[in-house]
Amino acid sequence: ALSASLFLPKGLRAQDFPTAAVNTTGLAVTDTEVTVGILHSVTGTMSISETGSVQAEKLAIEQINKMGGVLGRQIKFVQEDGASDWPTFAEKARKLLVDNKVASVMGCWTSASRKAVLPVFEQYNGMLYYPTFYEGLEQSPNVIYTGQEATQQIIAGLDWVTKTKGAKSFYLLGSDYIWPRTSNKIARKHIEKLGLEVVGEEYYPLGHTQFNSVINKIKLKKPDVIYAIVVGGSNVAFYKQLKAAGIDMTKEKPLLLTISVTEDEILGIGGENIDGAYACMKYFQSLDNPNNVDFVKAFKEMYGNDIVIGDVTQAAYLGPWLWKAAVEKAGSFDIDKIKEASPGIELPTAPEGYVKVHENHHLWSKTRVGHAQADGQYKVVFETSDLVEPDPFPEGYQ
Amino acid sequence: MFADYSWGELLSIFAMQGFAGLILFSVFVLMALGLAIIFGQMGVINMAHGEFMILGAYVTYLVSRLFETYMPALFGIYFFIAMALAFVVAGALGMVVEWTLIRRLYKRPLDTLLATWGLSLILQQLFRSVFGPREVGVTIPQWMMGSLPLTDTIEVPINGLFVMVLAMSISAAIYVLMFRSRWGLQVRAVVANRTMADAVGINTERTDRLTFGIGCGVAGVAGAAFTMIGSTGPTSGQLYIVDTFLVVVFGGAGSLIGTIASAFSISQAQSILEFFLSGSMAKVLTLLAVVGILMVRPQGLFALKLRK
Amino acid sequence: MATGRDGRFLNRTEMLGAAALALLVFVLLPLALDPFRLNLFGKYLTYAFVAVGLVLCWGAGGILSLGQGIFFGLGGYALAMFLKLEASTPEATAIQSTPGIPDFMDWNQITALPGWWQPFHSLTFTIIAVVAVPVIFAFIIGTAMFRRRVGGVYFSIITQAIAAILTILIIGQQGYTGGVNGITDLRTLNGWDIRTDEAKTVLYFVNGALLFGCLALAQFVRRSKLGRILIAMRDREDRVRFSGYDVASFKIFVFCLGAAFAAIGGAMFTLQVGFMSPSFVGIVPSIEMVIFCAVGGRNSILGAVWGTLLVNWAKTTFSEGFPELWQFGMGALFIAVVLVFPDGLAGLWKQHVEPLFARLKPRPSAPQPAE
Amino acid sequence: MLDIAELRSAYGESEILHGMSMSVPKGQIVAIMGRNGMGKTTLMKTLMGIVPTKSGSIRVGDKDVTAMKPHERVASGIAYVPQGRMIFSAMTVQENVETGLTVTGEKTVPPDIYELFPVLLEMKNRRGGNLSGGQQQQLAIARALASKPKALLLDEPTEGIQPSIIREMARTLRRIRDERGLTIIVSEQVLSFALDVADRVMVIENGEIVHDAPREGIDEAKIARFLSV
Amino acid sequence: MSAAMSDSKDAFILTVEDLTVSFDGFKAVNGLNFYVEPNECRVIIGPNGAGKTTVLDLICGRTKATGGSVQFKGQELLKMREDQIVHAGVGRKFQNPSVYEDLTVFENLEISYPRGYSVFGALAFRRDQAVRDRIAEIAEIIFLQNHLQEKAAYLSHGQKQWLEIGMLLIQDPELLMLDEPVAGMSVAERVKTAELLNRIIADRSVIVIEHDMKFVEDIATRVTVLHQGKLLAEGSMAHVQADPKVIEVYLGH
Ligand SMILES: Nc1ncnc2c1ncn2[C@@H]1O[C@H](COP(=O)(O)OP(=O)(O)OP(=O)(O)O)[C@@H](O)[C@H]1O
Ligand SMILES: Nc1ncnc2c1ncn2[C@@H]1O[C@H](COP(=O)(O)OP(=O)(O)OP(=O)(O)O)[C@@H](O)[C@H]1O
Ligand SMILES: NC(N)=O
Ligand SMILES: [Mg+2]
Ligand SMILES: [Mg+2]
Repeated sequence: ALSASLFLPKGLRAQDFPTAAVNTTGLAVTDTEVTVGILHSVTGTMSISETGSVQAEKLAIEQINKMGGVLGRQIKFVQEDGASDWPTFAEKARKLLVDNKVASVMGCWTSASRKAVLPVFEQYNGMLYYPTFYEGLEQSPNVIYTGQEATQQIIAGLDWVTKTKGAKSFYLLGSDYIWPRTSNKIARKHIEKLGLEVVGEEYYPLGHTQFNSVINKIKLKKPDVIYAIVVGGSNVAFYKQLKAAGIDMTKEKPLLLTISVTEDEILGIGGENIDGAYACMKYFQSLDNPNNVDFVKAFKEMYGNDIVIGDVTQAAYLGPWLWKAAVEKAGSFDIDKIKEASPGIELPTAPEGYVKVHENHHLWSKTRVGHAQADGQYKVVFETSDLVEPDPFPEGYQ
Repeated sequence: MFADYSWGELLSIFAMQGFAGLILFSVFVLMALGLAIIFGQMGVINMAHGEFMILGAYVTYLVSRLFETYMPALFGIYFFIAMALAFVVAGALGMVVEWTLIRRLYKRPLDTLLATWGLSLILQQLFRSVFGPREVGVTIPQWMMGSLPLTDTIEVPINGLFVMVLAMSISAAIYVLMFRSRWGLQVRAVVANRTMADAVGINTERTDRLTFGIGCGVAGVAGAAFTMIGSTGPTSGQLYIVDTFLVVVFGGAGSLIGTIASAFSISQAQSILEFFLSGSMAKVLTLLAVVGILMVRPQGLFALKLRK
Repeated sequence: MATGRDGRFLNRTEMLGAAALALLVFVLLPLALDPFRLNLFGKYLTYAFVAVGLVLCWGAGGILSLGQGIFFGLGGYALAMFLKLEASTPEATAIQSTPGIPDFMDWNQITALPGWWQPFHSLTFTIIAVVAVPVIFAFIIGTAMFRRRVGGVYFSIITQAIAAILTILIIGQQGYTGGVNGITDLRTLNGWDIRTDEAKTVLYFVNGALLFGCLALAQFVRRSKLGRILIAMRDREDRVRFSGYDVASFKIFVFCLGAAFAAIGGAMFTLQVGFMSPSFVGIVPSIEMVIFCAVGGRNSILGAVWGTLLVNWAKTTFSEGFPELWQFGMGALFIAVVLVFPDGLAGLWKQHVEPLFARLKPRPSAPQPAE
Repeated sequence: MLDIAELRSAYGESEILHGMSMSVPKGQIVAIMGRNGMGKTTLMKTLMGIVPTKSGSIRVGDKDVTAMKPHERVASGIAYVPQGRMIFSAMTVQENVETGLTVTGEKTVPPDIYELFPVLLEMKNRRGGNLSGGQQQQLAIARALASKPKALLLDEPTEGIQPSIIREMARTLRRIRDERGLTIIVSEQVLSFALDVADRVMVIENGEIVHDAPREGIDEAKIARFLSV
Repeated sequence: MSAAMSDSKDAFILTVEDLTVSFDGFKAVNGLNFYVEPNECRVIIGPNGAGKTTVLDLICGRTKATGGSVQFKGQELLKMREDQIVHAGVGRKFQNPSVYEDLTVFENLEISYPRGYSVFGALAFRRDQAVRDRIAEIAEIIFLQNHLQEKAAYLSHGQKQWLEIGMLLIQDPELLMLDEPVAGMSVAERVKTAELLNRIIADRSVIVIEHDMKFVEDIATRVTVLHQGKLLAEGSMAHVQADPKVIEVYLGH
């Protein structure tokens, strides 16, 4: 890679950017290398979800390095385990920023872990690339949110089911924490705005595995749409029990719309158990565009053919690229300059298609509806024509 | 909370929830039976019980993949083979663990808690290293999917029915084994007084090993059954452990009938409450009731009356 | 174990052990570590409060609580509530739909501060609540259980269930508690920024001083007749009863004392880490705290502190070095402790270090217990 | 029947039996007497394999049992009634007796055992732990007899037993011996019972046999002197 | 017995009337009456399973009675908690020696010293001269004056029995109840124990359960014979020993 950089065009070679000039704040940047952090759970319950993110981030870093790195410097990473425990995330975040002086961190999955590290990033002025779809109500100068905030993900999907499927009544359910609750709050407001009806709303503790009661309630209420935001291992139980209870999602009613089941979760649920459900998010592995074809190919080359790629994994992949773009735009690794440079950055090569960083540090992105197939993949049945503007503090939905 | 429903609806709610409770009951029974032997009889506080269940689940996963790949024609019956294998594998590991670890701790029951906690960490990491951190999906044979409609609102899921039958047969088998067989007599004697049991002619080491192995084996079978309704990941086992201990303790640690009665009352309470309250509150109330009753009856629902 | 046979407050080895610990905590660590690492050790030391309480309850009294996280959490939450209110000034929260209330309440559509949060505007009230709330809770649990003569494993499992209940409640009532996220983004204590390195260093020393206070209190209890009654109770509860003691009230007392220690630890945790979350209330942390105590040696007050430091330091080191494999190391450590060193570090010290001293008696050198 | 040669055993560092030898022929009842702490129980436990043998040998008939585990010794024909009874308290009286059947393979308790101790038949479904002290003692003997031993070890069996039963026990033990050709070793503090039951009396002191005499023409005063002080 | 009945009840330190306990229908003690006078040594004998231990359990609050009354100096014991019964002046020794093995003889006695019964009392308790003197005094009585600093675990069986008696003595109870105190003791120890008991009877009442007739003879002022939870006979040792019913069910021919 080093010899390759000799032939790089001017403007991409390390010698064109003296370290003293591009790193005025003592970050871990040398003449040849720059260190970033990867902070996800590789142990504990969340490792199920976060593994994909780690893989995607490593892939992006490798690809960037192959292309000559960032400002001619190879990216080195320090990986820490958040161990599915929020205080550990905070501790490791401090370690990365204070001890390792990393130039940026790709990390976190749950909102709880993000909330735990947020003050750390703000205090030590670090840069976090956070990949998960989340509840919004947050906008930190030290975070770039590469997943969708709640309104982006939710509203287009609801509009789609009401328009094309004629849905009139909804049953909301989810795991009991802030993201599902906030998302359902937005969904409820939107449903009521449309003049339609919410016939039930339920939450279950994380890790809950018995959904027979709520399934019974659903049967009794006969909603048009089951709007499900169950996360993690509970999903497996939920969809298996739904199927066993005779709710056939391949039929028109009730229809199931989820914003929490990516291809990763289907791996555990089993394609046959979720066949026919709809998911609303910005990325599906089956997206048919050249960027994505290359991405999926590279991903499988690195991690094997059996691997699947979900929405968050793709968003995590964007992290290193967006950071690279920001550094190059700023011509510096300094955090303050990156913060300033980030809004307006465009990434035409994203697997999900063209994206752009908003003033509010979230991404403009398209929202899509996928139809789950028995083979564990989603078929894209709808996509917004334009990029949806991120709106973390949505008027009228709070 | 009843006002929202008509009488007819209420009736079918209770029927449906009662049935859902029965499935939950079977789940609890399956979880607790192995522990009723290991903890209730042997007094070993096995914090790795959940991991033994998950081991059974992973075995089932492997067998299902094997059948899918090499014997798709026989896929309908793979589950029975998986269950048997889950029993053998979990039981064998149990025996190894007893031999290397547990047998040194019979005089220090509280220490078994710490040692098995360490064991559970190791097993979790082992699962993660071997099977990856993601959940694995077990394909359920076609005949176990779907449900039998009883009325237009009440449907009986076939896998639930299967779990129920399984739970009942294993309970019966264990009951006979523990209380109607010579072997059970020996187990109880060993548990009561290891030295004395040896001195009346019982091979206590073999008995201990087998007992622990059978308890773990039953956990493995439970894990196999859970693949039909729950998730299989490296840390899934932890979800069950508190509930499982509570079921055993609530029943009265030494009593198998107690375990079953306790599983029944907890599951029914939770199931009915869940319909009218949020899932979290139902769980809180059920647990509170259990704790409350245990304070009034510290020895559990069914306890032996023995003079001190 | 040492039960004041000679009537002195500390015997020779205990004195050496305490001096060694003080040297480590107040001199060596602050000199050797950068503020970040020092803060980490400060965090570990907050768990030591719990472990010391467990030595009294479990080691001496035979009461194994698997729910100490309850008290650690309650203490921590009480202080976090105060700090959160202080951080939620109308100016700081202007962006919210209801400014002036904690952010998580706003996210959960709560529009006014709930009544039971109001007193936490007062620091005095909060400081009292940090200890009083967990102690009252422990008193209620203890009274209900020990008066009914719930003991042994039953007690352990019931405390575990209560920890589970409390966790579910905190998570379920997120509008009032912050849910899974916990109470985050705490900034100042009466205007003093607790996030700076200097503040963290000061807090570290305050924490250390409080810990030594608790150690002294624990030692006083053990040296007293009450300490001997605890040991007697652990071995022959019936005999104690028939010697005229109301056994339950003694158990309730140590349980409450253990809860108070845990609560102080929790509050110091909140201050040093800057947030509190339900992941400290539940079963897993509660069991881990028992393990700290066991690794140190369940009968040794100082051992509990050493054990806590060792396990946490090992956990951090393993997990930094081998993020994907560190659980093997931890699991093996616990098993090793149970099988090979049933009396933990304190046992090792007694077996291997003390005889050394005995031989070197004329001029005892600086002690360096296993760490 | 029971031959002990140069038997040494110890609890950890402290040796209790210092090379004890004795030989008890088939059908003989030996009373081992001695003050508290002189090693009677230790001898029984060593014979049973509960306390490890440091050196020396133990033979039952022509079988060397020195290296055997306790349950293997039971299978070789030794049975043990420990001091303090140690019945399985959560199990019923009948189940307690049945544990003794492990080595014989029998399915049901032979009726002659209940004939010896009718109170046990009466209480066969009661939990062992609920019996009175004396009842438990009878149960412990019945449990030992259930394994059809060749040699029976009884450690202070009269402790806590009412006088009439003690007297009867002496008769019973002799009868069992007569009927089954059993070798019996019984440890005892009380001379009168020892004289009632035994064919031969030994006195143990500090882990060594200091007196060994057949009952006929025994010097009671001399034994009493060993037992007092 | 009839003589005792005719006295006013105040003359008795312990009055047991119509005492009954049933375990799942089995009446272990069945309508039992008996009376203990001050400064007497009452021995209870009776067949194994007669209910002797159960009677002591009922008096000291270890087992809850089904019916009847137990009055100690006019106080109803059946309604009191174990520790309250102790405070009222009733001490109980168990059948198996029950001492704190992890503590020294001194500490065993100290714990039983009747001061600092409450939690805070125990915290404030100081080992002053009065305590030391009293412990020394008791240790002498129970033949353990040279073993004060020994761990109780290392005592012989008989010494543990004595220690437990000492732990009761230090509380200075008015009624002392001993369940088979010489079981497992050597002949010599039995003699010493009898001597010990005779010495302490001087200023208190004692109830002893025992099967060793020689020992009973040495200590008893009066003997009560229980059978199947009921009173079978009562009187002097000689009287009871001659009773054909007692011979039939207990002593043997
Ligand atoms: N587990 C043990 N560990 C160490 N020493 C022991 C142990 N058990 C007994 N001893 C010691 O061994 C010696 C012999 O004890 P043993 O029990 O054999 O005596 P004994 O003759 O049966 O007395 P007793 O008449 O009281 O039953 C005693 O000094 C006793 O203290
Ligand atoms: N908890 C119980 N459940 C059932 N039966 C019991 C219980 N406690 C005692 N018994 C029965 O009550 C009777 C009296 O027992 P107790 O122990 O009082 O006898 P005892 O007179 O002390 O006999 P010993 O002289 O053998 O010690 C016995 O038959 C016993 O089996
Ligand atoms: N942000 C989430 N999905 O927790
Ligand atoms: Mg003995
Ligand atoms: Mg008795």
